[in-house]
Amino acid sequence: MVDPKTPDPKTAEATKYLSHLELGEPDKTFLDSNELVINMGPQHPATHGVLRVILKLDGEQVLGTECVIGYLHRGVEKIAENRTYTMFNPYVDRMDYVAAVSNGLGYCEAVEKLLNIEAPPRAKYIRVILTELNRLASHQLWLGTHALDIGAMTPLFYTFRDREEILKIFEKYCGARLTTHAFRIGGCQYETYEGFERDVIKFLDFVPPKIDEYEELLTTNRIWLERTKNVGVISRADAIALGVTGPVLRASGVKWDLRKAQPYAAYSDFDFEIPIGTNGDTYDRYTVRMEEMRQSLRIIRQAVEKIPEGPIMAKVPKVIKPPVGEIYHSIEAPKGELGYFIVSDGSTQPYRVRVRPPSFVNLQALDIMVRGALVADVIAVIGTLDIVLGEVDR
Amino acid sequence: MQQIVQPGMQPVATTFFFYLLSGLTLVSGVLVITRKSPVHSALALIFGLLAQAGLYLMLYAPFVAGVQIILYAGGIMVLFLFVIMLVNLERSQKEEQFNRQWVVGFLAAIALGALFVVVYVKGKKLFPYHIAPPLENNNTQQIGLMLYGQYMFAFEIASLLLLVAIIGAVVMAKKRI
Amino acid sequence: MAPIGTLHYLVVAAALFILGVIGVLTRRNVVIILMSIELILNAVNLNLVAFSRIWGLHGQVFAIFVITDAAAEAAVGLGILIAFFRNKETVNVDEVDLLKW
Amino acid sequence: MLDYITSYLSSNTTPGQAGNVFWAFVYIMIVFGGVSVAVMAMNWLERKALAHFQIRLGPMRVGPHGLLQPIADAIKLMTKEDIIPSEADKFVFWIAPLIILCASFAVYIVIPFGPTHAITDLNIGILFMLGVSSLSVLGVVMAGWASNSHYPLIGALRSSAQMVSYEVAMGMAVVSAVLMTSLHGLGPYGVSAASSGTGTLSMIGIVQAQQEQHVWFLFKFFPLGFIAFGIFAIAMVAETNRAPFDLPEAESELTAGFHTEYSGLRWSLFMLGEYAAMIAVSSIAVTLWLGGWYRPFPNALAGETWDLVFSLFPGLSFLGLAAIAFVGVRRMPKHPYFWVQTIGLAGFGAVLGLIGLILFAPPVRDRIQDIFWFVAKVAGFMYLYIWYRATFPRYRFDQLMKVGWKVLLPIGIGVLILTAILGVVL
Repeated sequence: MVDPKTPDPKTAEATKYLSHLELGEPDKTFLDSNELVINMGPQHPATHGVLRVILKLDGEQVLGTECVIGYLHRGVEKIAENRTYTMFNPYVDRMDYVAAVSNGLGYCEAVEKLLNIEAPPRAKYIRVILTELNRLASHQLWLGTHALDIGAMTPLFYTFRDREEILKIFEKYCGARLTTHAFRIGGCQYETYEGFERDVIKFLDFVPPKIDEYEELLTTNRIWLERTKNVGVISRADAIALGVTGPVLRASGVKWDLRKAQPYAAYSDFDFEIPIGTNGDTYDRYTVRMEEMRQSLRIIRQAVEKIPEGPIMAKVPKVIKPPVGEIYHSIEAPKGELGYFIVSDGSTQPYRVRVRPPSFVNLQALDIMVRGALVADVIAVIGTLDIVLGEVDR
Repeated sequence: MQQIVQPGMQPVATTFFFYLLSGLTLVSGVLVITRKSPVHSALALIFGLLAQAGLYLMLYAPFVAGVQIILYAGGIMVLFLFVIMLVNLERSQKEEQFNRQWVVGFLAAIALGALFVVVYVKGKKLFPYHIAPPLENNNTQQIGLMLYGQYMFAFEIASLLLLVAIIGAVVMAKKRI
Repeated sequence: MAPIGTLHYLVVAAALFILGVIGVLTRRNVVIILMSIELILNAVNLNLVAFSRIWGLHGQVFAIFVITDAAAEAAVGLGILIAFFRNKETVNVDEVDLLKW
Repeated sequence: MLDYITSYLSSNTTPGQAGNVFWAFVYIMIVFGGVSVAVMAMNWLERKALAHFQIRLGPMRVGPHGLLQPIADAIKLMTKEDIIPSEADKFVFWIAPLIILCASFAVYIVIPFGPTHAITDLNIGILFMLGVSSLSVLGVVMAGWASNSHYPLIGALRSSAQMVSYEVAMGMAVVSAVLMTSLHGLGPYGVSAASSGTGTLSMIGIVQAQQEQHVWFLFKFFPLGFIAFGIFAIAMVAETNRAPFDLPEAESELTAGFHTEYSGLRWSLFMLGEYAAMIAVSSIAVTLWLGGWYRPFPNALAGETWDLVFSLFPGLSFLGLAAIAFVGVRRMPKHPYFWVQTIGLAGFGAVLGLIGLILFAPPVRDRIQDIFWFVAKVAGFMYLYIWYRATFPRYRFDQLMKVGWKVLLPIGIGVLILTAILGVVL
């Protein structure tokens, strides 16, 4: 939305919606800089991939933004129509590649729902452990890059050091580190390896002091506070209206977490808190995510302690042919609500798969969050939205 | 700790440096008024100002030279460059650079120059060659004493002038106050 | 070569002054006219400092006042220039014919 | 001719004051060569120290522990293609890095590494330093403008505003230190030792005033000197565009700010200028507040014995470095692949040790210790620069301006006024 004056009805409506942001009259000359339109990206160190943001600037002030996406479009949803349900499973890992486990979980559970089967409890527990570990890894990567965007270099290396431990566990479990393809429709393919629990417990003891270390560097740092407090504020109403989910929504004070709201996998068995913020600014999103890391640790500890014995795979037909019908299933991915809408025509291949990626929806909030802010805030807000372009573009 | 005696700085190769610096000053002056691009003009002016600071040093006026560098080259010229960057001057560079009356203006200036020449030729003996240079070591102190003593009132007026200039510049340049 | 005396400096200053005057009288670009005014002020400064070799430090003190003045002049002049440019989108001095901003 | 050369050796002034062009030239060469080496060392040290802050190793491949990395970098940058954007203003583009380089190197003319170890001692020393270092703004602005591109332009606008604003606060802090040269109040560590009523702007004069007053200006009129020093220490980071004030080249926002379009040798000139400026402003801070070339406690711990003890420090520190190098040699992997590196490191350690031993020789010892203490103090600041970079996030532009104008400047003016009042009253 570069020029809010275009009489396009859609834009007009959006402008009406955003009218409380008091967009100034575009000025006439270069001096008043309405001509300063900057392409931030697609090659830019701080757009987390190949996002292109067209910024309209008045000096340093942002008058408007437009996100140009699609540079990483691989047609994941279309590919699904030409693959069997099983064959499509690895593809979902490539969407949000920093939280591949969550993607797989969402897809597998959606197909399971379509098939009307349920994974055995042990599989569900393994799923919870791995997903929460992955949430931790995703948040750590977010923290490192976010801090780097704001100019603090060091947390990046700390978080990568600790994320490495998680990736090691993944590697030992399923052989892959990033795009894990950990789950199968109907459960898990692999039994936990010898010493899995020991490794996880060791990690659980290892990581809390490290989280304190990140917080020590940032939480009370004056510059960090100034850079994040009251930056990229999104109100509760706006957040709900834009369909924002995940930590971004919770930082605005909405206690909405699918793990509690519509428990999936084995989440109903665990006791954990949903951290929420109050102001909906970048700092709140930061604190919410930091707290979420700790809550994840809590969940993992409970899961490891309570993990039941038993099979890890439900009885799944050799050829997966779901009945005709459609299903929407969503999970709480690290970035927000990750939903799969699958239409089955009764054949071995889905008729249509539509993914509701949290990053894509959250990215919408960028414009409303940065209007009237400064260029540096755009960077901070892109960082705080925690987008992964693989997921935005699919 | 032995006390270090500070003799006045000895000038070195005065004649050479005088011609070098004054040549630089004049060449950059010519460049200032002939360049098309204001940035080039500003660059030339900066070099001229620095060369002139050198001339001040040769005239045993180190404080004025320092003020020249810090205020003129470091302050005023940055202001100029700042404005040149803000104001889009591409159009004006394509236009005619000299106004219609440039011949008249040039002649008038030359006439003024001729007047100077006459004055200098006639009054040559007013300016003796060898003057005992003022002691360089306490130049700054002396200027300071004069500024805060004899010229106290003028100094205050100057500060008032600067205040007025600040307000004036803000009023002029601000879009909406 | 003759030793460098006050007169040498005065000649340089005079030449600089003339250059400044030519710039003010012939150029159309306001920015360059302002720079030419700086040249003139500098010529004056050079004169003052050269004279201060003969008649004491008063010339140098005066030169400092002139520099102050130049700063004030540049600030206000450039302020006017910006205001003018905002209205007319030109820095051409020939087009400054509205007695308002 | 020989007389001309040797005549200076017996004098106790700087070559500039003695009017000795030959020695001035020699000093200029030494200082500029030394600064260039220091910049390279700083480059290596920054990468290593930053790496260890961030649990990495830093350069390890080029030479033992990456010791030859700066040289490899220099060769790489010099042989790299030099790109000038087609729409750029070529002349201004060409001259901008030179302006920055000249501005940051010209400052070294007046930096006193010792009572006679300066190229010259100007009457207006500190004014000259501030003025010349402020010229680098011009280079930044021109680089940004000449690139004819958006990011450099914004970077240039940012940095010109930033550098000009912080110069004001910096000036206030400097003036309060200069004021102290003439005010001989009884600081908590000082005794009144008035010799002259007026102060001085000369760098050597300022250091000597600290010695005469038996107090570093850091501790004079406690806490006023301390606050003024703090203001300067913050402003100098902003002035040199380093983290957390590195907005003009904020990588995550403006890719590289004003030097986005530069590459190869020209870009390396910017870096050289930046590091030289860092060393220069640190030298100002050391000169004004930390007693310049004087060793710690020149008055409290005076006497032959103490002089001897303190004069051993340069040699000892080099021997310490050599010892570290030899520990490194011992810890090198004992694999044949590493023997070149091991021998290289041992050689480096041997050179350091040799320098250390030379520094123990009495004639060298006496001459070198001024420079050693000065450099040691400056090195402390260099370490601070690295530390800041590893620790702090970056300020936003408006916050930066707010800090400069609404925090540092009022405090600076307040400190200045209080210093003047205290100086007169005490």
